Amino acid sequence: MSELKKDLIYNLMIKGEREDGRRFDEYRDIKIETNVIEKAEGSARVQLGDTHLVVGVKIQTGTPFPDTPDKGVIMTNLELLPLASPMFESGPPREDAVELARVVDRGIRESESIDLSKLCITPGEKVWMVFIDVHVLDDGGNIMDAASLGAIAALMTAKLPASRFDLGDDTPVPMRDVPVAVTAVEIGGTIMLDPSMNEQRIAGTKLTVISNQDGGISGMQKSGVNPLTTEQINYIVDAAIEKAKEIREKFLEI
Amino acid sequence: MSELKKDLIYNLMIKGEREDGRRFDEYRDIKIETNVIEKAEGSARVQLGDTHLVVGVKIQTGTPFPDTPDKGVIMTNLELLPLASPMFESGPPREDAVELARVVDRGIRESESIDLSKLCITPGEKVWMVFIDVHVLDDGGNIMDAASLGAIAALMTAKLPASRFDLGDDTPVPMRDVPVAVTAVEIGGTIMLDPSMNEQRIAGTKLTVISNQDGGISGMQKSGVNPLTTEQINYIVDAAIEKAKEIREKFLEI
Amino acid sequence: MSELKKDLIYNLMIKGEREDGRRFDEYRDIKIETNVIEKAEGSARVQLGDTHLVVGVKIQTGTPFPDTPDKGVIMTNLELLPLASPMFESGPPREDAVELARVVDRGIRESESIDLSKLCITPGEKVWMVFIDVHVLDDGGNIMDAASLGAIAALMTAKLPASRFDLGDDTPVPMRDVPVAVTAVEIGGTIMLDPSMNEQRIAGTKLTVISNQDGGISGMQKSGVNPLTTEQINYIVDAAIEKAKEIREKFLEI
Amino acid sequence: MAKPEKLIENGIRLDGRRPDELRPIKIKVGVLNRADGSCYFEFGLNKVIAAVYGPREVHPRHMQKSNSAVVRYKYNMASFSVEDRKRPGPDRRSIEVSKVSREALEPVIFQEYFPRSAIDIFVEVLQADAGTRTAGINAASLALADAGIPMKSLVSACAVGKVDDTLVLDLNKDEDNYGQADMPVAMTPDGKITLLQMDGHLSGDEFKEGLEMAKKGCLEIAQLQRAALLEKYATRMDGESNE
Amino acid sequence: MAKPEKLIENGIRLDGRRPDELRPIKIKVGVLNRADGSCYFEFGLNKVIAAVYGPREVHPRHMQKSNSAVVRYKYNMASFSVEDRKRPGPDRRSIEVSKVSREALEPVIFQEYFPRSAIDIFVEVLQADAGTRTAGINAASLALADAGIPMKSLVSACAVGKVDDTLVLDLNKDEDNYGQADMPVAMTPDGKITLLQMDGHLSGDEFKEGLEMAKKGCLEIAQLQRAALLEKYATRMDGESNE
Amino acid sequence: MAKPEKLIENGIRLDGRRPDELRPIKIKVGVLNRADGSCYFEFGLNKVIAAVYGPREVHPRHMQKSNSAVVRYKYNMASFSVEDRKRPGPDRRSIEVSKVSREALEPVIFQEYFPRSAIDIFVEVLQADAGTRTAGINAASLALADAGIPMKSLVSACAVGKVDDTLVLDLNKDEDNYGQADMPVAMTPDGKITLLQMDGHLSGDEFKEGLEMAKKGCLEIAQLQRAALLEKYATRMDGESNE
Repeated sequence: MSELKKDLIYNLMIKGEREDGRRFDEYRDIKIETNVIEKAEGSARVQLGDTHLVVGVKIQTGTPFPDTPDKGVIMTNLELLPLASPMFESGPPREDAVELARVVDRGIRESESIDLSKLCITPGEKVWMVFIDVHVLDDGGNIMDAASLGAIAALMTAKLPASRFDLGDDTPVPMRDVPVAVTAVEIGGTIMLDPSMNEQRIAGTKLTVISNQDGGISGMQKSGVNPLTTEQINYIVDAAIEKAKEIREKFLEI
Repeated sequence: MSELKKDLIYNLMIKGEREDGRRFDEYRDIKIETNVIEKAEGSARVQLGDTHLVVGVKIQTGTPFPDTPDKGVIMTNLELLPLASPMFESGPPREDAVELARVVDRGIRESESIDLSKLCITPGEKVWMVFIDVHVLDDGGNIMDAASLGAIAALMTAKLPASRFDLGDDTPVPMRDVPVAVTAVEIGGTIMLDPSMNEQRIAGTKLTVISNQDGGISGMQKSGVNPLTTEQINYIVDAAIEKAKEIREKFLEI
Repeated sequence: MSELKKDLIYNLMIKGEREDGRRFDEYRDIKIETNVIEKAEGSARVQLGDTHLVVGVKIQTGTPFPDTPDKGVIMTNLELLPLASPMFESGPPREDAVELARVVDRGIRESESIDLSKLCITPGEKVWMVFIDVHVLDDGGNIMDAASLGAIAALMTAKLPASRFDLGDDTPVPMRDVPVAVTAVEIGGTIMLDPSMNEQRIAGTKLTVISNQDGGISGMQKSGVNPLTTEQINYIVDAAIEKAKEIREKFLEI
Repeated sequence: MAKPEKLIENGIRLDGRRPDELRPIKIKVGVLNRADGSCYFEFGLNKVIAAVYGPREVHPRHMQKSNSAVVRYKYNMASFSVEDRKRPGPDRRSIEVSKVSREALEPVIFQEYFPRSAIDIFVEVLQADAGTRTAGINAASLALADAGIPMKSLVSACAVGKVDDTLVLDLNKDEDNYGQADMPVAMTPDGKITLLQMDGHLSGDEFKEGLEMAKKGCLEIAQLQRAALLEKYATRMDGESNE
Repeated sequence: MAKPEKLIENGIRLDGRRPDELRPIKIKVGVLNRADGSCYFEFGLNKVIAAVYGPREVHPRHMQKSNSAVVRYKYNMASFSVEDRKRPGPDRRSIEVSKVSREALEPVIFQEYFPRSAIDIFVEVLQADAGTRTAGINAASLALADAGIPMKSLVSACAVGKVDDTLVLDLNKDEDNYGQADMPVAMTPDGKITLLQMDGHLSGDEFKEGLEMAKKGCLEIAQLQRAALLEKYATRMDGESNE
Repeated sequence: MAKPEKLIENGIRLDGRRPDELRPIKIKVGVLNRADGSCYFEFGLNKVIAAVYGPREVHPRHMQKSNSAVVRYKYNMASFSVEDRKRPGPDRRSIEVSKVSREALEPVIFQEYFPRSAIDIFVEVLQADAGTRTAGINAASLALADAGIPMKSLVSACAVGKVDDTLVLDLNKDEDNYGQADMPVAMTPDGKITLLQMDGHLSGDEFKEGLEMAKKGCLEIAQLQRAALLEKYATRMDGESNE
């Protein structure tokens, strides 16, 4: 990233502006399309500004984990495909992809948005296994929020393929919450939501806050080397909870 | 490969000759020896000119694939061992080995030369698993045809080791066809069968045609970057079917 | 390693001395502490001079190998962690770690120090699986002997966790011998036991002799490129058997 | 689907097509922002996206060629693209498909213009329904053009097969599963064959007839490819943003 | 352990601690001979050892940074460190823990002093009982100091969590398994947060209160860290051998 | 085979050998065209083939040694070489065998003649019946000579073992499975031991006696090795093609 570009973004910030004209707490356009992959049990295509990804949910039967015999299993995988960015060229930057996948996964798991006990078919023997695969096609910054939205959208439209496994009629995946991830960065003392790729790279550090319908927090992740102050963190937490409500409302209208 | 060598081969070709004195449609000497590995259920050593390989067939019981519960399983693996060529030095060129293995595998599978339904022991539970392993020891060009011949020779002399698994008497592997792969290259407009290593490298592109006892084609693979014309392809197909008959006859005499 | 250091060690050797003042057949201080990892079924911390490692034994139930249906399973793994030496930086030198693990494993297995038949729970179905993991923290030379001592110490204090698997009361791992590994190097015609890291590197070749309570040999391994004469080997074998008795005695006092 | 009794009835295939008819095709060039060139391609139920990066530096260095560009092709199926979830990462099939697809495109790329550099082609299969390798080659060919890579021509690809003893163009999944032969072909507009694979059972004559049928299919696709490219350029010239 | 009915009774936790009380801590700096710096850290039943090598050469070369050191952090759990044996080698969890732990320490290291070199931090978990990543950061911070790496300050880390609707400091394994939230935090002595993760359920107010509790915990740990460093130096000055 | 009651009866082993008798040996030098040197070696039912390439360039570069050649040894068992199919690729056993086999040969190679280069030895086990590592060393030693690598001497290898309380030379598979000790040894013609491993149970005296027995076996093999080399050169001088 050129020094010129950095300076430009700093100078804009001082004037209260962002490179794409957004307010500091404004998200880029969010486009979500569901059922885009007919062969998946659930799917969604998300465009968050320039960021573009597809989430597919595959569901099949399997054996529960020994320590949770009466609960279904969810597994989240995220691929930073080399077609999505020149930075992903020499093999995917495994570390980042793993972190993103695990935060998306915890967002779904810890918010208890899926009722895992309803994914049990025969306790200790057979449960539904829900595989959430995030395929990142274009990296325009803030993959985290886009991936979280895509995962929830795909799950909310997914079916348990019971008929395919001779287990009765297909039913929706039992969802009970809509966790929304909101990511912020800090540049020169200013907090900006939904960072673009340039903003993300200048900031160095992102803070993601995942919150639920009741306004509670179900997940957080600081990612990047710059430290944050308590004040900055608390400000982001409040802003994120508010913004999540707004995004969730729009999202549920779809 | 030196430019001098290339020129030599071109100049010979213009005079209607090949570096080793063969006609364009002539194969190098084929030596096949079977039962060379007593511990394998079937085996063959093939020498095609300078090319030298050993095929071993191991057979054991296993679970059928869910979508073919009443059929046995065959699996083909081919190793371009680093002792076979200085080109294979830094780890085997995985891509080529995978292609060779898959074409040999399809040649056997698609020709239905093995009756997979006769490899079923208990439908859905237990079937014979046939592992065909091709060990390339010396690369003198046209590994494809040598590997195909070796695989068929090893299979035709292989036994299902029923007694070892308490399943009655050993019986031959149920074979019903003898697919033969014939590979051609095009150099300067001339088609040559069974390319030597030098011919193969100059040509850039090989076309392999696998045909059956009834003269039908059960597999084809173009490999390499130079395109071919329809006329060249059709010529090779006809030549390959003819040559396969000749090779098969000699082969069945063994 | 500097030439200066090499010269120093050679010159000392000529005078009958070693860099740390030991006699040629003298071991460095051995400190063994057991039950250092409460969550493991058995564990030991070994300090042999500057060499420092922790051995943990985990025991769980599993399926026996088909060819030994009435015997438990032991598996030994050794990690040359990159924190233990600057030489282990770029990925552990897999070859050395594998050799060490396998020699430690054979020392336990071939000495029949564990009665594997007493690790059988239900023949052909369920046996105890004993995992011995050696974590090398500091490489001060002669990891082999330290690892062997640690493995035996951890096993002698380990419990079969029967109660955790609803199989009755916990019982000790059934031990019936105490194999002791003694490693020697040859430098300029002189045999030294328990080589320090510097001695080990100068010598080039180590010979490890593992012997039992009855004075018999249950394992040997020459490691390194310099050859040894029959006389040197026989001398080491005799010295190792003697020294092992001494170490075993001290060890059993613990 | 269980094996149907007939795959062709009264000359019409189960999905309503004539034997020599392609599945519906949808093409969109320039769909990604970060890639130098890209293309989305639907071929019946197949959905693939191709991206091209390059010419760019080669890592690791020893893979460079001193007198031409290195062309790399990575075909990858999304885990969710098929009925039963596929484990992520390359398998033997995708390694072979990547190899033959690369070889299908290399002949039309002026590689000698870019010594020591790489041209990277990535093909992602979002949904698979028989024909992903040909869909990928069609998409990649347009993504290369979109990236401005100098090319002698486009490459077009489709399969021909045999079902119920009849040669048919462009097999769908059921025809592939229950048919008698499958033969993917790629070619340049002037009829040079750059990809040819076959498995199943064909007589020599059937093969020749099939190859002609595949060539006609490729020419049809070539027209749609050109139209999609023109649409992209037209859009650009209209001053619209390329979405 | 099966889920107990109550994790806190009369304001006292099952292991006898008050809600804002840390588990017993034992620190020993300079425990390894070969490493440039090292530290053994016990945090309740957690036992970790950290070693630092560097600044040293970077392999492979292309990982070098021209104007600063590269900091690498490898968190690894011994197979025997947990109830059910862990397979050796990195998994997805350890990759994430390594990343966030490295990021927790990088801000205090004067990386720009050592261009083209590497500072390698290795953390081995010998026994795990909830809190290994914070124990590792505490140990690594001291191992860096012991290695003489120039640092702006130490970094201290501990978790705060919620059990039985009560915020508690420094969760043990049972509280982690059966609790409602877990939030590891690392910070510098002047209150800058360098690690922050959370999962479970917290209201906005609980979060803020929890963060303050974590900060107090970190300050307590910082004092013990300083004491351990002093002990090491005192030992050195007394002329005693460092064991 | 199930465990037989006796492995030695009236001083004769089950396969008809005396205790100090080697299995039949068949050697052919120069069996491959592409390799710089090669050798086929049968040792009872063991069938191995060794190939040598080099001295040649070292990749990757950082493995070069500035003042000597790097010797690399790769021992590999074919999947079909054993009763139960072996998964292809290296396992822990083959890593150890490769290491000790390389160390068995390195002392006789004039490595210092070829700084910065590699001498690569590949040993393929086509059939295994106890004794593959010694068969491999015998074959590799001749392949090195066939490749013209300057050597101080050949290396010869065989095992000695104990079955039914008797020391025997060159264990076969059943003797290895049901015997009491196995001790592979490699040595130079002047009696320097370059490989020594043992497992099982031997008294100190048995060990010493066994080592002498192994040395005699090695000397016998050395003669056969020399004869095979001479045959190769004789063939060459006769102007015959080397098959």
